[in-house]
Amino acid sequence: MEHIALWVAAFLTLGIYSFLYKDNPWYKLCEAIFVGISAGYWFVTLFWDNIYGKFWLGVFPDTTTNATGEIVYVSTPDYWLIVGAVLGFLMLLRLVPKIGWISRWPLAFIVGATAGFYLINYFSSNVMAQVQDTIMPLFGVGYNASVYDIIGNVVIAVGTFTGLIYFFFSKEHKGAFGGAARVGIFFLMITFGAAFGYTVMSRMSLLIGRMDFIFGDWLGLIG
Amino acid sequence: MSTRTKELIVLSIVTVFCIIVYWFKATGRMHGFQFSTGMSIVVSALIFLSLVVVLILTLKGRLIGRRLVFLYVAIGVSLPFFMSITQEIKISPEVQTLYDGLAELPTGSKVLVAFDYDPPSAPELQPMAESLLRYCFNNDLKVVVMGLWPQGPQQANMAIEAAMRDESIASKNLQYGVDWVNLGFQSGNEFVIQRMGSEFKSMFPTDYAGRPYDELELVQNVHNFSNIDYVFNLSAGFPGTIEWVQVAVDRYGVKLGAGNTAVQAPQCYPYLRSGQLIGILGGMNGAAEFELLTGFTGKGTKFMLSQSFAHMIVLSFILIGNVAFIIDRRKKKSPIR
Amino acid sequence: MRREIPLFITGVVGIVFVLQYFIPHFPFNKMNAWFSDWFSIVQACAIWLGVLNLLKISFQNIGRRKDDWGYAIVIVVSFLAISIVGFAEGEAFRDSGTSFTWLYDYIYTPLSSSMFAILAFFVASASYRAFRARNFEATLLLLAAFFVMLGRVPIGDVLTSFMPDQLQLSSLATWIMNFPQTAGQRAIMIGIALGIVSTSLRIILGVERSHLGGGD
Amino acid sequence: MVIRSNEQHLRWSVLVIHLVLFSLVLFSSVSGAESDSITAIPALAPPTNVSAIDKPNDGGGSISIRWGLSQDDYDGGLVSGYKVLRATDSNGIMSSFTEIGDATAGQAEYVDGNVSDDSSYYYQVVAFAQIESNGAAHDLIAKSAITGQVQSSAQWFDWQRINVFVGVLILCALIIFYIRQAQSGKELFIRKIAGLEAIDEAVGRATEMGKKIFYIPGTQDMDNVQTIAGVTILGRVAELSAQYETWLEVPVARSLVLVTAKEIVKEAYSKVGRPDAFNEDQVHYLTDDQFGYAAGIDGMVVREKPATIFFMGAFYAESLILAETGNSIGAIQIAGTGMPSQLPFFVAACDYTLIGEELFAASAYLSREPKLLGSLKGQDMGKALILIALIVGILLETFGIWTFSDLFGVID
Repeated sequence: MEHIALWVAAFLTLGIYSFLYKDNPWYKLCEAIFVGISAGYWFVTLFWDNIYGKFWLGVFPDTTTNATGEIVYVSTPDYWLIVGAVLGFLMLLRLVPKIGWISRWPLAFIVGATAGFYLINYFSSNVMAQVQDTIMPLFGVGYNASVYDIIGNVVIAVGTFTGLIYFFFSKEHKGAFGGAARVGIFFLMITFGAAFGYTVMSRMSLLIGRMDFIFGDWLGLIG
Repeated sequence: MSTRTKELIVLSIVTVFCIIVYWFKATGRMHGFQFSTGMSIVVSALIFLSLVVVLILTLKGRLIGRRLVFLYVAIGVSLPFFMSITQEIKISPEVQTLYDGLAELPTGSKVLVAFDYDPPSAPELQPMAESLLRYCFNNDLKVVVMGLWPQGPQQANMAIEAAMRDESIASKNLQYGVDWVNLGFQSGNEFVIQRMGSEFKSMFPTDYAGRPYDELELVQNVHNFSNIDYVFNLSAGFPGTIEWVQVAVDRYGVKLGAGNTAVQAPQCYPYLRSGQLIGILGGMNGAAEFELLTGFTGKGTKFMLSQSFAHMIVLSFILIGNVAFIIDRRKKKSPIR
Repeated sequence: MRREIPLFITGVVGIVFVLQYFIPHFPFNKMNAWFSDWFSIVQACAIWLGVLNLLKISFQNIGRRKDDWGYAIVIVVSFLAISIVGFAEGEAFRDSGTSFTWLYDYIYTPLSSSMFAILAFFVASASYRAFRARNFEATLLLLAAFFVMLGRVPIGDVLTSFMPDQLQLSSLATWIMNFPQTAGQRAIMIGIALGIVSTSLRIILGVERSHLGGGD
Repeated sequence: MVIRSNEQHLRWSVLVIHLVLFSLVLFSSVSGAESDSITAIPALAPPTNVSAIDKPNDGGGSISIRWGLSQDDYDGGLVSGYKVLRATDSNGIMSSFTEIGDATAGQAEYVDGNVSDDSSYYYQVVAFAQIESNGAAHDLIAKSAITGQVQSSAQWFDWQRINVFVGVLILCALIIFYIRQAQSGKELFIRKIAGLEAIDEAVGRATEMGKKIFYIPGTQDMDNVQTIAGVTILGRVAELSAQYETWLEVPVARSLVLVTAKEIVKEAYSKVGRPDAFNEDQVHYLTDDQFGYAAGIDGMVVREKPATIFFMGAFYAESLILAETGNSIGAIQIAGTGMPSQLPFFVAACDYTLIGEELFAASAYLSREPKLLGSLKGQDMGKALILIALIVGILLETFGIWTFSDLFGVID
C-alpha cells in the first residue's frame, strides 16, 4: 500500500508540474481530480465541522459520566445556534426558483453583520492602534534614543505620513502635495520589494519541500 | 519526428528511469548519494557559468523562454540536496529574543503551541515545530497543542512523533495527558481565541481523541490564558499570528512568540516593534536559525543551501533581465513597456 | 418589497454590530460569537449550492459532449468518491488510518502542495520578465527585494563578511524590515481600514446596494 | 492537585509544621550541641488592603480582586505566590472559603471570571511560601483579611472605548456630511485612478477580439469586505460587457459569492436593457479550495484564452499563479486587492493594479454617482485628520509636552 501511495502522490505532483511545459492531458487529469477532490473535501469538512460539530453538538451536546456517577453534558447546550440553522435553511431556498428571493435575507444579514463588524474592528485595531503606535517621541528628554533609533523613528513617521498622502483621492497630486505623495509611493515600493523578497523565500522553501518529496521520499536519492 | 513523438519518448525514458531508481531503493540496494566537496564546487561553478551564457544571450537580444527559467529553478533547488557545502548561519535579533523568552521559562511551565497551518506550508513550519517541541521536551516544559486550522493537530502529532524519536527525549518516558496534550481543532477562527480567554474548556470540551478535558491532568487546572506561561503560534495565514496578537496579546496579555511562513512574516514586523510579539521566526531561514539555537539540526538547516541557491538564481534572473533592459533602452533611446 | 426588506435587514444588523463593540451588556456581548457560529453554519449550508452548481455544469458538459468532457467525468467521480468516503467514515473521518485520510494524504496533499510550490517557478519567471527598473519607483522595489533576499540567506553575509557587523547584508535586511517596510505596511493598513469603514458605512446606509442584486 | 477546603488545608499545614518542629526539638535535645545550626522558621507577612470590585465595562460575570503585596514579596523574597479564596453568601450566611485561583509572586490582581450576577461573594487572599530548613521543606502561609460582600453586574457602555466611539462618530459624520453635500449637487473632484480608467479599454479590446472576459472576485467569502468591494465592481464591469455584448465569465470559489455574483450580473444585464443576454452559467462555482480553484482557473485561462482578466477582491498565494498564467497568454489584466503581500506580484504581472484603499474607492469612481463620490471625499477628510494628529502628536511627544498617543489607546 505504501508503494501505491508514494507512486500516486508522485504521479500527481509531476502532473501538476507538467503544466510548466505546456497544457497537456496529464495536467488536465490532475486538475480535474484536484477540483473534484477539493470540492468534496470542503463539502465533507464543512459538514462535519460546522453542521455536525458546531450546530448539532452545540444544541445536543455529548454526555459523559462525571466523578459522582451522574450523566452530564460535556458542554452547555446553546440554543442560539438554531438561528444560524434557520439562516442556512433560508439560504438553501434558492434551490426553489419561486421563493429563491428569500435567500437574500440571510445574505443581507451576512453583509450587514460583516459591514458593521469590520467597520468597527478595522477602525479600532488598524486606525486607532496604528496611529497610536506611530505617534512617538522621535528623540527627546527622558528617552534614551540611539542614532539608529532616531533615524528609524523618523523613517517610520515620514513613511506613514507620506504613504497616507498617496491615498488621497479628492486632491490632485501636484506641487508639494504631489511631492509628498511621490515620497509615499517610494515607501510603498520598498514595502512591496520586501514583501517580494520574503515571498520568494517562502515559495522556494515550498518547492524545496516538494523536491525533497520527489528525490528523497519517493526516489530515495538523497544521501 | 513530430513533437508529440519526441515528448512521448522523453516521458517514457523518465518513467523507466524512475521505476529503476525506485526499484533500487525499495530493494535496499541504494541509499542515495552525495557529491564530494570538490565536486559540489564544480557543479556550482557550472551553474554559474551557464547563467553567464544566459546573460550573453540576453544581451544579444534573445530573451530565454519561460521553460528554461523553470528548469533553472528546478535544478538550482534540487542539486544542493546532493552537495556537501556547509554555510555559517547567523542568528538574527528577532530569533534570539524569541529563544531568550523560551529559555527563561522555569521547568514545568506550560507552553501552548497553536498549529495554524496545513501540509502545503509544512516545509517552512514543520522544522520550527520539531525543534520547538524538542526544546520543550528536553527542558521539561509542558506542552499543550491546539489548531485553528483543521490539519494543525495532525501536523502537531507528526512533530511530536519526530521529537519522541530523539534518544534523550525517549528516555524521559513522557506521558500523554501529563507532559503533553493535543486539544485538537476548533472552527471559528479568532473567536476561538477570544472564548479561550474566558475558558479553554468551552472551546475544547474534549481533546483530539475525544477524552473529556477534565480527565487530562495537565490541563485540569488550566482555565484560560492566565494559566499558560508562553504561547507559540505557527502560522501560515488566516487565522494566524495577526489574530493571536490582536486577541490573545492585546486582550489577555499573553507572552507570544511566532513562527511564520516567510510570506506572513513582513506583516507581523509592526507587532514585533511594538513589543506585542517577543520574537518571530520567518520562513525556512528562521527555522534554520532556531535549530542552531536549540541545538537540533533538522530540515531547516539541511535545506538552507538549496534556499541560498534558489535566491541566487532568482537574483541572477532579475539582474540579467535588468542589464538587458538597460542596454536595450540605451540603444533605442526610448522606454519600452 | 423584495428589495426594501434586505436593505432594511442590512442597515439594522450593520448598526447593531457596530454598537456591540461599545455595549458589554447581554445580548450585545455575545454577538460576535453568534455571528461567527451562524456564519459557519450558513457557509456549510451554502456549499450545497456551490457543489450542485459544479455538478450541474459538469453534467452539462458531459451531456453536450463539450471539449474535454471526459475530464468532467473525472471531476464528478473524484468528488463523489471523497464525499461518500467522508460521510461514511462519520465524525472521526479525520483520524489517521481512515480512507478519507488516505485520500487526503496521498491525493489532496500532493496536489495542493505542488500547486502551492509551482509559485516558485512563476516567481522566477516574473523576476526575469517583469521586474524591470523602469523608473525610480520600480528601482526602489528591486533594491529592497535584492537586499532582503540576500540578507536572509547565509550566502549574503559571506559576500559582505569584510564589513562591520552593522553593515552586513543581514543587518541591512533587518533594518529594511523594521523601518521603511513597517512604515509602508502601516500606511497601507490605515488606508485599507479607512476604505473598509467608508464601504461598510455605504452598505449600512444603503447607498451602496449593488451587492443585493435587482428587485425582480 | 487535589483542592480541599481551605480550613482543612490549613489544619494540615499547621499539623505538619508542628510535627516537624516537634521532631526537630527532639532531635536537637538528643544530639545536644548542634542546636545552634537550627534556624527559626520565619513568619510570613500577609497581603494587605485586599479589595474586590465588580469588573467595570464588562458584560457581568466577573469580579476583580486586588491586594497590596506581602512585605515578604520582593525580588528574592520569601513569597512564591498567592492563592485566591472565595466564599459565597447564602441568605446572609458565609459559606466556607475555597481556593479558586492563584497568582504568581509580584502579581497584585486576579480576575474571577466564574461568578454569577445573582450571588454575592467574599474573597480572601493567601500568600504562600516554601522554605527549606534543616533539610526539610516547610509550607508557610499568611492570610489576608476578608473583603466585604461584592456582586458582579453587566454595564451598558464600555467607557474604555469612548475614544473609539468618538473617532468612529467623527469619521462617519464626515462621510455622511459629504454624501449629503454631493447629493445637493456640489461638484467633487476625484483624482485619476489609472487602473479604473483602463476598464473601458480592456472591455473594448475583448469585444474587438471577440474573446471572453474573466472576472475573479478573490478567493475569500462574503464575510470579507474586500470580497464585497470586488463584487460591487463586478456590477460595473458586467454593465459594460452587456453593452458591448461581450461574454463575461465569473468563476467563483465560494457558494455565497456565487449567489451574490449571479444576482449582480443579472441585475447589470437588465439595467442596460439586455436581460435576455444573461446566462445562468456565466457565473459558476469551482471549489472552495484555494489551489484547487487556482488550478481550475489556470486550465480555463489557457484553454479559452480570454482577452481580459479582472482580479478584484481578497487574494492570497494564488494571486501570482493566476496573474502569471494570464500574462503568459497575453491577456490585459487589471487587478485590485488590499492584501499587501500579494500586491507586488499584481504590480509585476498585471497591466494595472489598484493598491489597497483604491480598491474600495473603485465602485464610487466607476459609477460617478454623487453619493458614492461624496463618501470618498469624507474618507479623505478622515485621512486629513489622521495626518494632523500624527504631526501634532509627534511634536507634543518629542518635546515631552503630553503623551498624545494615549488618546488612541485601544484597551481591552
